[in-house]
Formats: sequence, C-alpha cells, structure tokens
Amino acid sequence: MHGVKTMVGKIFAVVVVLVTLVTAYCVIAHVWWMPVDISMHGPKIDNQIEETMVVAGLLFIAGQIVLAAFVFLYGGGRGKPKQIPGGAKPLVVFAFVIVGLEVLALSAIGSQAWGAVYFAPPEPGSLHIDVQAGQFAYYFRYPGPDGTFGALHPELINEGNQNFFGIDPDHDPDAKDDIVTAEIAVPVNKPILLTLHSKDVGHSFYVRELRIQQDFVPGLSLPVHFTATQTGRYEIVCTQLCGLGHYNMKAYLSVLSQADFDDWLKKQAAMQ
Amino acid sequence: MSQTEMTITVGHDVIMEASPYGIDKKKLGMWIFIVSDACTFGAFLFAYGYMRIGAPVWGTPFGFSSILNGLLMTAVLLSSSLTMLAAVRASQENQKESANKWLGITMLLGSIFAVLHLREWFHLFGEGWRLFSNPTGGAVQFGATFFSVTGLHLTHVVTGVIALAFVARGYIQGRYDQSHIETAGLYWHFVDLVWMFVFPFMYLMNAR
Amino acid sequence: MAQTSAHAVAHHAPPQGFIRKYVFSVDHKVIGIQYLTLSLVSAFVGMALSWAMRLHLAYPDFHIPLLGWLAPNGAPNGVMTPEYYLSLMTMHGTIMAFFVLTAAPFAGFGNFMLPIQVGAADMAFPRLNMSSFWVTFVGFLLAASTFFIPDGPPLSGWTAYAPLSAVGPVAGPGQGWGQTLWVLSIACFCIASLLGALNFIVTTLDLRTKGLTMSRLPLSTWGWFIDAWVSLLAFAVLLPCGLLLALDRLGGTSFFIPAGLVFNDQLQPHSGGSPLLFQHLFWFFGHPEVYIIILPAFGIVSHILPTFIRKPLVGGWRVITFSEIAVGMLSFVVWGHHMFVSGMSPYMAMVFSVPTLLITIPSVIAVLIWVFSLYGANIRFDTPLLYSLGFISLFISGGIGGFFLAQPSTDSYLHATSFVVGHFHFTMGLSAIFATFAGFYYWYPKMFGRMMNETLGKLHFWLSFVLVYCVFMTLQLTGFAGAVRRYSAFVDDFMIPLIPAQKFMTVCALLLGATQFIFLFNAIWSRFKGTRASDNPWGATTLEWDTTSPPPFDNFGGRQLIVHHGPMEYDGEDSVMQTSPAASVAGT
Amino acid sequence: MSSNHELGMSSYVGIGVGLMLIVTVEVILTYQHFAPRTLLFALLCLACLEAYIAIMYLMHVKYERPILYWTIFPATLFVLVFLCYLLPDAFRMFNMRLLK
Repeated sequence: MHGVKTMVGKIFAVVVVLVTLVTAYCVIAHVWWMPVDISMHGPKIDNQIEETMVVAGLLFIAGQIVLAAFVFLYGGGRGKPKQIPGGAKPLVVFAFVIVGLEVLALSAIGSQAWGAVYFAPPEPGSLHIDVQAGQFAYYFRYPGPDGTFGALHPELINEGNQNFFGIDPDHDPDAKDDIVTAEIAVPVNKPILLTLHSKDVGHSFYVRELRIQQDFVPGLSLPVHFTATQTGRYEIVCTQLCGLGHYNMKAYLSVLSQADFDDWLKKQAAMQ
Repeated sequence: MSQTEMTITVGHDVIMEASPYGIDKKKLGMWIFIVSDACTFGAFLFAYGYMRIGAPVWGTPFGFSSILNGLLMTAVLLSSSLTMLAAVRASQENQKESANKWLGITMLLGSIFAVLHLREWFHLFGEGWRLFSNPTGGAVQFGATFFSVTGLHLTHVVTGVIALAFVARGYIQGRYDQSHIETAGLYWHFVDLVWMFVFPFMYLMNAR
Repeated sequence: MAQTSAHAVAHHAPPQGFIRKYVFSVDHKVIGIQYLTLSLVSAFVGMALSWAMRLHLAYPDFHIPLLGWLAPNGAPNGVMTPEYYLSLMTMHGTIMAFFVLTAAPFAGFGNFMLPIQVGAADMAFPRLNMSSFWVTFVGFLLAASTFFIPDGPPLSGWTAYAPLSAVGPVAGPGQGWGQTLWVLSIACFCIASLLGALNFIVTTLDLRTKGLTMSRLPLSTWGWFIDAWVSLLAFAVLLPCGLLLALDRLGGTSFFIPAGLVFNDQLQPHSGGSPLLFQHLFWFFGHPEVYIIILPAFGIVSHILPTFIRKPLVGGWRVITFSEIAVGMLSFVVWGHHMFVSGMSPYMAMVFSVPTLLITIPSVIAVLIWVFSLYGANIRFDTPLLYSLGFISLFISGGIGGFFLAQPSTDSYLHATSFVVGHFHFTMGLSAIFATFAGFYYWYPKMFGRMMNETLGKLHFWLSFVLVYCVFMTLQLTGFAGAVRRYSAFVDDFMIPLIPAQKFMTVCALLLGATQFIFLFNAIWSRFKGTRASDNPWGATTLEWDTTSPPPFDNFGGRQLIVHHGPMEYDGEDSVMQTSPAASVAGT
Repeated sequence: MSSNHELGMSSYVGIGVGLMLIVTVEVILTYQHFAPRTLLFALLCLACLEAYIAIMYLMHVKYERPILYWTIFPATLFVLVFLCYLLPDAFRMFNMRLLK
C-alpha cells in the first residue's frame, strides 16, 4: 500500500519531466517558429524574443524539474518532516534579486526594440501610404504625383461605385490623383509610413514577417512606419475581432524593387 | 450599547463575542459599499474627463441662473446631511419622536433636492439638450455625460429617501434601533459627498 | 434589527419547507452549493461550446445535429457558419470566465467554507448573500437566453470591444438583442459580485471567533479575503463600463463610438466617442479579473498542501499571504498590457510594461513557496494533493508566457495569436480549474458527508493532466508561428500548415472533455454510494474539520470555539487542531 | 455609541456652514476667467478638502477606530489614482483625430 502511494509520486515526476522535455524540444527545434524577418527593426524584436525565451525557458525547466524532483523524493515518507535549510529568506531573495533584475534588464532592452518602432519618428522622405480597414477588407491609398491625399468624406463612402475611402475627386484637386488599391506594394529598402484608420469597427494590421501588429482604432489615424529589406509577397491579416468575416479578412503586401514598384504604381494609376 | 449591539447582531448571540474588528458589521458593510460605489462614480467622472479632453468643441450650457440653482441644491443637500446627523444624535439619546421628526425633515429635503434637480433637467430638455444631441452644435458628449452622471447621483438620492422611509418605519415599530439610523446616515452623507464632486465638475466646469 | 434578530432566530430553528431550505435559503452552505452547482452546469455548457468550436476548426464541414436544432440560422443542418463560431466563442469566454472561474473557487467554496473557517454561524449579511446568488443566476439566465433568440448570441468576444459591441445590429448578426442581453447579464454579475465581496470582507473582519487573529486565518480564507477586495474594486469599474455600453446601445449616446462610422454605406449618427476608453475601462476590470480568478486558487492550494505534505509551508502564513497581497495590488496597475497594440499611447505601454514584469516577483515567490515546501515532506498522494501539484505545474507553464506578453516589443508579434490563448488558459483557466478540483475532492466529504471515489479521482486527474498539456501547450507554441486567434477557419496561407496541429488539439480536447464525465459520475455516485466520511478524514487542522460532516445548520451546534493555533500545525503524523489547547508541534 | 459624542450639534452646524462657504468660493472662482486647467485644479483641490471634512466629521471617521480609516482610504485612493492612467489617450484622441 505504502509502495503504491510513493509510486504515484514517481509517476507524476516522470510525467512532468516528459512534458518539460517535449516542450523544450518543440521550442529549441523551432517546430513552430517565427518566419524569417524582412524588416529593418525586426532583428531587435527577434533578439528580444530569443532573450526572453532563454530567461523564461530556464525558469520553466528549473521550476518543473525541481517540482518533479521533490515529489519524486519525498513521497509518502514516514518520520518527522523537515523544512528547507534557511527557510523562506533565500527564496524571497532569489525572487527579488535574480528574477527582479532579470525582468528589469529585459524591460530595459525590450524598450529599445519597442522605441525603434514606436518612439522614433518616420524617416524624412518616407513613402506615405494611407490604409483603411473595413468589414472585411483593406484598402490602400497612394497620394499620387501631387504627394497629398484628398480629404475624407465618410458620407461619400460607397462600395457600389468603388469609392471606398469616401474621397471627392470631382471637387477636391488633392483627391483627383489619389491611387486606391486593394493590395499594397512597397519598394524594398525604402522607409514606408502607413497611416491606419478604420471605416467601421476595430481591425488590425498584422504582417508576421514585418514583426508589426497595430490595431485600427475607429476615429483615429495611427501612424506605423517600417522599412522592408527583402522582396516578396506577404500576407496581411486582421487580428482584431471585427465580425463574421474576421477569419477571412486579409490582403497582400508585395515588396518590390524600385523599378517594379514604379511600373506597378503606373498600372494601378491607369486603372483608376 | 455597542457591546450588546454587536453580540446580538452577529447572528449568534450566545457563542459570538464582540467583533474582533471593533466596528459594527452594519456600519462596516456600509463603508465597504461606499468604497466600491465611490470607485463607480470615479469611473463615471473619469469617462467624463476623457470625453471632454478628447472633444474639439465643448458646449458650456449653464447660465448663472443654473449655477444659482445648483448652489441652492447644494445647500439643500448639505442641510439634509445636518438634519440626518440630528436624527442620529436624537436616536442615540433614545428620543424617538425627535429622531423621527429629523428623519422626516431629511427625507423632505432629499425630495426637494430631487425636484430641483429634475427642474434643471427639464430646463435643459427645453433648450434641446438630450443624451445624444447638443443644440449648440458642440460635442454630443455633454448631454451623455451630464445626464448619466447626475442621473446616477439622482438615483442614489431617491433610493436614499426610500431607504430612510423604511428605516423610519422600522424605527417607529421598534424593529430597528439607532445603529440602523446611523448606517442609513452614512449612506446619506455619502450621497452628499458625491455631490461635492458632481457640482464643480458637472456644473461649474460647464458654466458660461 | 429585524433582519439580524430574524437570523438569530433562523439559526436556532432551521427553516422548514423545501423552498426556504434549498431554494431561497439564507444558509451560506446551501448558497455555496447553489453556486457550485451553477458553475458545474456552466462548466459543462462552456465545455460543450469548446467542443463544437474545436470540431469546426479541425473538420469545418462536420455535422453537429444538436447545433442545427439549436440554431437553424447559425448552423444550418448542423454545419457552423463563421459568425456562429464567433458567437459560440463569445459565450464560451463569458460563461467560463464569469460563471465558472469567478463563481466556483470564490463564491462557491468561499460561501461554504469561509464562515466555518472563521468560526461564524453564517455570513455577515445572509439575505444579501442569498440575493447575490439569485442575481448571479438571473445574469446566467440572461446570458443563456441569447442562444434562443432569433439572431443568436453576440459575436464580439467576451471582451466585447466597442464599437463592434456598441453600434447595434448593423455590426452583424447577434449584435442586436444578443449583445444587449449580454451587457445586462454582465451588469447583473457585477452587482452580484459586489454584494458577495462586501459580504466576504465584513464576515472575515467582523465575525472571526475568539482567538482567531488575522495571523491565524486559514490560507484559503486569506485567499478569499484578498480576492474579495480585488473584486470589490474591479467590478466597481466594470459596472460603469457596462452601463455606458448599455447607454450607447439603448440611449443613443456616443461614449465609445466615434464620428464617421460607415456600415453598408450608411453613415452612423454617432460622434465623439472613443473605442479606447471602452478598452481602458474594460481592462481596468479585466486584468484584476484574472487575479480574481486565480487568487482563490492560490488560497485553496496553500490550504490543501500542508494537510497532505504534513508540514507547514515554508515561511509560514506570512510570505505566501504577502505575495498574494502584492499580486492583488499590482494587478490594478498593469491592465495596459492587454492594449500594447491597441493604439494606446506607446509611452503608456512602457508605463504598464514595468509593473507587469514586476508582478512576476510575487508570483515567483508563491510558486517557490509551494515547491520548496515539498522539500523534506511526507507527501500523501490523495487526489486533492495531486490536483494541487497539477496546479503548480500548470501555473509555472502558463506564467512563463507572461514574460513575453508583458513586453510591448515581443507582444507586438505574439499579441492576438494562439500563444495568448494558451497562456491565459494555462494561468487563469486550467490552474483555477485544477485548484477547484482540488478543493472539490478535498471538501466534498465536508459538504456531503461522503468520500469521493479515490480510484476514479486519480484516473480523472491523470487523464486531465496529460491531455491538458497536449491541448494547451500545443496551442501556446503554435502561437510562435503566428497562428491568429478567433479565426473560425484557416484560409491564410501560413495557417494551413498548422492544420495537423489543430486536428491533434481537437482530438485531445474531445478526450479531455470526455474525461470530465468521469468526474461528474464520481461526484453524483459518491453523493449516494460513497463511503461515509468521518469529521476529519484528511487529518486537517482548520475549523471546518472541527465539526460534523456535513456541518449542522449553525455550523458548530452552538459550541463556543476558541482558537489557539495557526492553521498549519502539522508535523508528520501528528497535527494540532486550531481549537485544541495542546502545545504547538510545528511552532507556527 | 459613546464615540459619537466628540462633537456637539452646534459644531456640526458650523461644519455645514464651512462646507457651504467652500462651495461658494468654488462658484466665485468659476467666474474669475481662469484657464480651464487652473480652474479644474482649484476645484479639484477644494472638492477633495470638502470630501475630507465630510468623511472625517459628518461621517465621523475621525472618532472611529483608526483601523476603519486604514481600511477604506488606501483602497479607494489606489483605484481613483490609477484610473488616471487612462487619460493620456484622451489627448491622443484629440490630436490624432481622423476627421479634423
């Protein structure tokens, strides 16, 4: 009977260790992992995730292994139990000093990665693209030769006659040459400034390869800036629950060489 | 009084002794309620501040007459607090009649406050203010915040009057004692206290 | 006086008649069991919803006849539509977070055990207590009723972000009456929780029996007491949030709705509101909420561990309690980490990030206390202890995710991926559920006077423990690949490779759910056929074990209790009851 | 409760009059054409003063056991202070409005 009792503890220990090892393997072998980063600021974020993974991973493994070990060792003992030498003080000190310093260091380094994206102003001469999200599609707007966007008039929005932004080309000179597209293309290695605004509810702009996720807030126009470093075609998906079509709301980001980009933009302009 | 009071009210007269915390549970309960209610009002006022900071244009509808009306309401509510204190004091000295008299006066003042408040409301309705519209063309949030915050406060006042009526009835019938009146008094003072924030933020900050 | 004297009488003469005794009872024990029953029902409803969702995710055209009958529009002949998936997801979140995780460990066990553990005859305000249960019940009915109205439950998630939740039917099916009923249900739950918290605080402060100083409180009582404070303050802010949302929906106001919103080419008549304000008010409650859910679990586990390891926790009551208090306080200053990518000011992101990271310190202390208390112990592997150990392991696994989500830089990649879903299922979902199971197996003898079947209990534990890891660790790790949450189908190119993992999770989730029926059977069977429980079957020391199982109507049969010791007087085979005048054996 | 007799009714009336005076001062300040920010700050301070007097004397926390004071004040202030964290976004809402 007593043997059976301790057996339970040994099984528990084994299960916990197995779980820990499998989890560790999945992370170390990158069974599920981030796609290759294509942005200028991305490496900072990747490093931050790696560093955090080291800190967190060590704590995870240590915690589970110690738990397993104690359960394995001290199952169903008989005699007088004893307390850990030193009592709680070393534990508290460990938590405050080791963990505390770790997390503060993390936050110090991490804030630089964050600041690189959100504190730094967009570089001068960035290509400014206006992005509008609506149920359940993205639309993109290039300022055209005059470099200025036409004013928005929500009451003019009309899916029927393709006026997705509610611009007024007939009366508004700025809006005349605006180029509205359903996909976004950007030149490689050129700083890009997006202004995100929503037509109806909250949406989000998530490009895994760019390491950028930013919600659209109805009523606000939020800036996001990045520089793509690799040509290719990447998915933009909506990560903010926006209604029944949420799962299907996506667009594509094409990173093109400057020449290809210019051709593409011409084609789009011709289609307006 | 307090000792026996507690030994009885903790439900188990024989086995329970005076509260280790030393504060009658009804009073403590009311205080805890006040804490959470204060946070509720606080959140409402923060929403109002948020709306106001974010609004490009904010109508300020209150002429001096409305401010005077507000001042009068404040006076009424404050004096009702004092009469409430008088009721508590009388009940503690076991002068039932005067206690009931003061409770009656408090309820009367509370009702007067409510009437004045509604008069203010209907005055605003008359000018075309609604929960969702602003006749001066400014932010529609003024009506929304003003009517919701003062409405919440008015609900507290009315509830307070009704509660006082019940307490008075119980007190006359001898089912309730001074501790119930004191607890009701705490609530009444809290309603007064909230008004001390609602009046400057909702009226004075919106004076023409 | 009427109320109180009425109770005094009531205590001496238990009420007769079914209604007064079991339905509208003021007895905290009955109310506690009512709460537990309600959350048990809700748990199986919520689980059924997750089953339907998992099935739909892995096998999109799987026929679920019952759904077809329940929602002819939502699931025509049993195949779920995307919007109905979102409705089920919303209700799964709402029912689980509010009516299971908040109700069971806090209101359920708290109501039953707290007055007994402090040596009181009942809660401080028994009628308030009864009303808070029935208001909760009304809230539950309102939430459940959304399934049976034409346009079905809301689809805006349990967070109900405005303006999706505020503009009304134009935002999609379920955003009409469904969302309104949802808001009312939440408002009811707020009021009930506020009354309950008030009752818990006053009971703990005012009704403690002779000699039961705060330093001698059982650790579960500490958990509930701290938790009561957190919910008192947090729900006080959710209430206005819900009221303002209701005003936007019913009163035509624009608190959360900005100008120029266009649905189906129709300009909405609102202007000047801010969706961010809703998120702030919601998460000001929403983050403390996850600690409202986990703090009772902390308390229950800290209460159960010493009983089965036969020694006090390292650092006595102080260290664990102060870490719980620290967690409770910090939980109010970290809500912004739910909003790093929400368009909130990026500088505020830093302001919220630091306390979020610092909250790991008290959490780590708590975990270290539990783990290192096992050192040199005489562990008895009864089911309650197994569940407590499972809780510790799960809490470690989930807590680790916090490091990533507490930093805006890493969160900006992982936010709204299944990493988050896995993280909060581990920390607030499964940890709290495991602690609840621990408490259930532990207190069942006291509540019903019979032991639960040990073999079935162990079987239930092993299956649950392994399958939980299979489901949620996979869910958490797939987040690194950017698997986006709240998707009812995987049409994105990068999601398609994850479908095998999704199938695996679905199969495990179905098994995990099936496992819970072992528990249900055990609970019902043991109620009638279980072996009779002695007054103190676990050799525990706190007051609830110092009376009969189940306790008499006034809990102690009119005995005068005097407490001499702290709650953790264990030393191997010997232990000293809190009420026993004998000398201390553990020196606490 | 004996603890209620620290103050006589007359002094309560005095307190009431004092509070009324503060409110009058608030009204006078309102018409001094201060910048809204200044006025808000002044009104906030005066309102807090009133609240403090009301809590301490009308609700006579001053004459209760100090533990009551320590039970209610820190918690309430804690919440009300940290609610301020949501205000910076209001300025964001003002400056980054989509439709100017």
